[in-house]
Amino acid sequence: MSDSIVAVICDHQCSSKGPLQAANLTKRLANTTTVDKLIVLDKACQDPEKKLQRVAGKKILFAGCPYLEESGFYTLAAEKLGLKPGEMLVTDIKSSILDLYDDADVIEENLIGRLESLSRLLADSVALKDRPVKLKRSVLIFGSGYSGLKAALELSGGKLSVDLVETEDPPLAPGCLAEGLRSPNLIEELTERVRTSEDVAVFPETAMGPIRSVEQGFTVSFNGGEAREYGSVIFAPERTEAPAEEIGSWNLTQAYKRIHEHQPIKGRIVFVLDRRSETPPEVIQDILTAAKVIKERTNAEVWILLKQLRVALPGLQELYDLTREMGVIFVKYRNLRLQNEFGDFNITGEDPQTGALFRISNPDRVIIPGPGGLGASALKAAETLGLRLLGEQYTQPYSLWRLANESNHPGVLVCGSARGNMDGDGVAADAASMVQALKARMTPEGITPVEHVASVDAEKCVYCLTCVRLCPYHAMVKNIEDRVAQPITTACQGCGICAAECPAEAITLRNLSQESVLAAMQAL
Amino acid sequence: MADSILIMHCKEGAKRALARMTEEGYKLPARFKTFELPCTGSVNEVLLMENLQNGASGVIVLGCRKENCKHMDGNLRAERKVARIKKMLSEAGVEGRFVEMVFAAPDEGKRLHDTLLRLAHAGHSEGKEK
Amino acid sequence: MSEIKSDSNLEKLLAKGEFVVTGELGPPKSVDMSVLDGKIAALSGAVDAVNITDNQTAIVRISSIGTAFYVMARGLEPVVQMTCRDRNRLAIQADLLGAYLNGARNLLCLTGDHQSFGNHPQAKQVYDIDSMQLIYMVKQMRDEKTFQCGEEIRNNKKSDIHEPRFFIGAAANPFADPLEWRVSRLEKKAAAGVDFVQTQCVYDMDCFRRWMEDVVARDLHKKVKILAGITPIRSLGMLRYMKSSVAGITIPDSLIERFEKTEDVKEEGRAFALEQIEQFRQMEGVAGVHIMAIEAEKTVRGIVEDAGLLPRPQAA
Amino acid sequence: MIVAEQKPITDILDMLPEGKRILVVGCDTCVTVCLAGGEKEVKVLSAALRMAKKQFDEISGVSIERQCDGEFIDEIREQVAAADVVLSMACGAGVQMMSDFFPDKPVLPALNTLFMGSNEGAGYWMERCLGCGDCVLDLTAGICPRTRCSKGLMNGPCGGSENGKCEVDPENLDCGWNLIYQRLKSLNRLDAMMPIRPPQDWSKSHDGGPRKLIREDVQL
Repeated sequence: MSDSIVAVICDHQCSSKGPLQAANLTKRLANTTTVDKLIVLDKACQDPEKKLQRVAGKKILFAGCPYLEESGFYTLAAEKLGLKPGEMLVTDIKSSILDLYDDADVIEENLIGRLESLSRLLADSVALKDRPVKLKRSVLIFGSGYSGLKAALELSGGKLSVDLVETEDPPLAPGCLAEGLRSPNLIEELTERVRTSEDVAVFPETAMGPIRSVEQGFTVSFNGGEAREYGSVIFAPERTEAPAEEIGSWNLTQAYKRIHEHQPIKGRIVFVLDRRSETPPEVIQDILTAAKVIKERTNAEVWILLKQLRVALPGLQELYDLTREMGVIFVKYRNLRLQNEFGDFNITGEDPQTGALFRISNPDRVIIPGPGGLGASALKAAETLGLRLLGEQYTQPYSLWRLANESNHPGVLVCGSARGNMDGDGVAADAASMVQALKARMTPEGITPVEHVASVDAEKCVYCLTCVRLCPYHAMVKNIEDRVAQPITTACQGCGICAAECPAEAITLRNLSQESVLAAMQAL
Repeated sequence: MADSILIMHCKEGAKRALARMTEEGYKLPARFKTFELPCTGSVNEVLLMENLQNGASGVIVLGCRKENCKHMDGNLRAERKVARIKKMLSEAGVEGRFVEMVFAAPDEGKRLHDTLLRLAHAGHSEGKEK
Repeated sequence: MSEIKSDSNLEKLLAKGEFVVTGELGPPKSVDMSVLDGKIAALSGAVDAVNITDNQTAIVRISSIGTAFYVMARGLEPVVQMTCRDRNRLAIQADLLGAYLNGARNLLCLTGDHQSFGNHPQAKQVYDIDSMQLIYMVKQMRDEKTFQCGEEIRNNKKSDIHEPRFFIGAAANPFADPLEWRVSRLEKKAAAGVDFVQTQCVYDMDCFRRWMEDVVARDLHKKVKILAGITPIRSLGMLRYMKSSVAGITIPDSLIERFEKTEDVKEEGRAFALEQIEQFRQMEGVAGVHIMAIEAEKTVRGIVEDAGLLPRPQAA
Repeated sequence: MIVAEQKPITDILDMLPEGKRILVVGCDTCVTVCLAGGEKEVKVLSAALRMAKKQFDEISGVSIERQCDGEFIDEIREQVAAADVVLSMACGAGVQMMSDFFPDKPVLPALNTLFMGSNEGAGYWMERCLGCGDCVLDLTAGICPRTRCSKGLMNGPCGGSENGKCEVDPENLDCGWNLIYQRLKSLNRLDAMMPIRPPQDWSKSHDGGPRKLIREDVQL
């Protein structure tokens, strides 16, 4: 691979601003130093394979609109040209250039600045040659809900074998899984595939023997049999209220605590009661009382969303009437969706009686009662493996890596799916993204470090442990022998917090060193 | 670089917020430059100061909405560093240069645009008045 | 009857087995004699001796020793207070010699409130020695007739020894943490050589009684005369403030309830103080009371009188 | 470790003479570890000085292993020669050592040196030792009463101990003597509370000019 850099940009023929002019750009780029050649592709998104033939053998800086990424142009390029991370860089120039600035001159100038800047980064970067860290070939999954089943199927069938543990006994019995999922056929199909899979074994929790931590993994024996050795564990816990913190949710205890401590509660308070007949009257009484107290003491608008539940249970009629008179809003719902896609949090649903749609935007608090969390055996496993259970802090699919990494067991993952703030389809979508994140890194070959993995310059490191204390993934550890900090490369997520905090400037992110970043910023 | 305003943004929520801003048709003047980092938690005082020193009239660190940082609290770390530098610049009587922290969610195109323009304007006029 | 160690009236009364009453006088922040005279008039004849505070709560006031001389000249026996916050061992010993020279006989050895509470929080604290070491040092001066460094208290090798002979007091707080250590701390002070202690003002009678039982069980009351502290409650606000903000004072909820119910808080406060005195007199090992009515010195005589403790006995 | 914090930049600017060439010197040991005066901080402070309203001729920066060891100071003689004023980001010991080495140059402190202490977690340091020269930790369950008690009592706790906290700051400050008591108790050594500890020999402390330690076995 030559060190020279080719910038490949799309001419944006499709843009209303008019296409980029290759001649102008080339002229302007002549003054810069790092880009050797500029190739402007005529409508790069059309017939990409043919166009790629023109750009082989060099580091390439691609610039095009987001559609190129969506259409797989870059993946194709990497594959066709054999480019590894560090040998190519992609920048989205529709959003940042064409639409950002008004006139052609400015666009061109900024585009050149950007190409110059990023080419500096690319010039300094190195291709990734990391070998994946090998793991034990077996995976243990706790929970046979949607995400548990999906993860089992996705991971098995290759070189990995999967054991699945379920609290319900017998496991995989119909009706006990993925309650609320609106595609029962899907879950039945998944269950059937797991049941018939040769690579997935299913055990009830009661069959589990003690968990023992061993190097690079742990062992479990089932029914007193031989100890099976695992490199990875996946937790797919049942419905839990904890992750709902992300949208500002409380459980009842928290709500009571705030009320008791006279903490201000304002805005809209929404109670979601989506469980059915098994919801005990005490819980309903609790919610009605909480609603009453909040209403009495605050200016909050209080909503109680009910599914099939009859509130007017014997003995609660009076309380129900009272809260209704106080202005608490009761809505029965169907198709409830809790969405937090873009910072705005919306609750939408449909009234089953009238068919009317309702929408609550950005409620101050959502209170979701209900049990949940990891089962006893999963908790035991987590404890044995030294996992810190942070519950509600694991709010995003990819951040679930964090828990795994905190154990310093490179193969331990946590996959939480059934999140209390979502309806069935939300659960499925969430689980799917989780499984994708999981699959992307946990291949039969092992785990590969991320591109921007941190590295420590042992000469500069003063062993102050700032990075060890601050890494959100606990991916920085003490190297006792050499007395320096050392990253666990499979756990590092390349966020750069350690590098920013290092007082001795001893930490560098691969392909993103502070010097190259500064140089690139300068070139803008 | 001279007189430019550098926006250091993360490649997660903040990047999507910028994209949404342009999709919604809000444009930024040419002096704004953007630079993508893995997380605003990777911004430190050196990065802020070196850019100002090299002539940028302002540096805006654009992070994800609070509590939504992929890396737990990278955006909050950036916020504190920005605050420290802000104090330092003001106490040192530095003129015509500013640092600011902005949080944006991917659905806040207009708000982000307004905020960036307002900051640029305020930072600029503040520098001139002195 | 124990041997008399000093020339103190207070010591003699205690030695006779009288139930003594001591008071407290906070020197003013200026050299306004009229304030002092008023306080002296209020306390004269009502108490056996009066504590003169030493830069109380770390606020600069007329010095304890200076005020003591003034008080003495007007016929009231002072208990000089000495804190470790403001003086090192040289200054303390020199001041004690001076105090003794002018007739002071009672000394209360204290650690002293931290300077951050007062009006010169920027001052450098001294704490060269602590209250325990101060007690031991004063005892050493009296009984060993040597300075802290071991040198004899005389002008030269040929001259006679003339040592200051103080009746040594200290504070005791039965309510501070760790609670179970508090009697041991008294024991430690006894071992250091303290002759009498005045306790932190008592509101939690049960807690105090338990502490006293432990003191008696260890025979400490025979080595150290114990004066129970009383601060009459004058307002509900004062009670609540002490509960929430003053370290080392416990106030039971029942007491607050009692004062919340009452209409005349001051009268109830007087009544409670009288009840306390009555109970202290019945309690084994309590040798007297120490009434701390700072800035309310006028109320003391009435309380002492209604408690049937007037007139005060004479030592001789 | 020695813990220090940067002086307010207003103070630093006040002490620096206008129009001169300033060399900012960091120290790679204690003050780097406590995030006050390492290589990174040298860069940040230098940049601030370059941009400050007060003008200087030139600001340059360098960081050395330890400013309290002459051999390391020797390494930057040339840079110092090219500057008018040295701004040291070391602790007080480093600043003075630099002054000794460069008698003709003003050496100014950029930090306030605070204490000898421990790192209790990210961004949190606490004083643990006064350097009194007369260690009693064997008697006090490994908790220093002179440092941890706000009055430095040797026979505590005083009457201001409540709920395990010191009355000086009941929110944030543990009562040092309560810590000692509880620890002695858990070690089953409460008897160590009883002896009256004599007044300290302060002559071993900072009480007569700088203390010196001379090891003749090493000197030869």
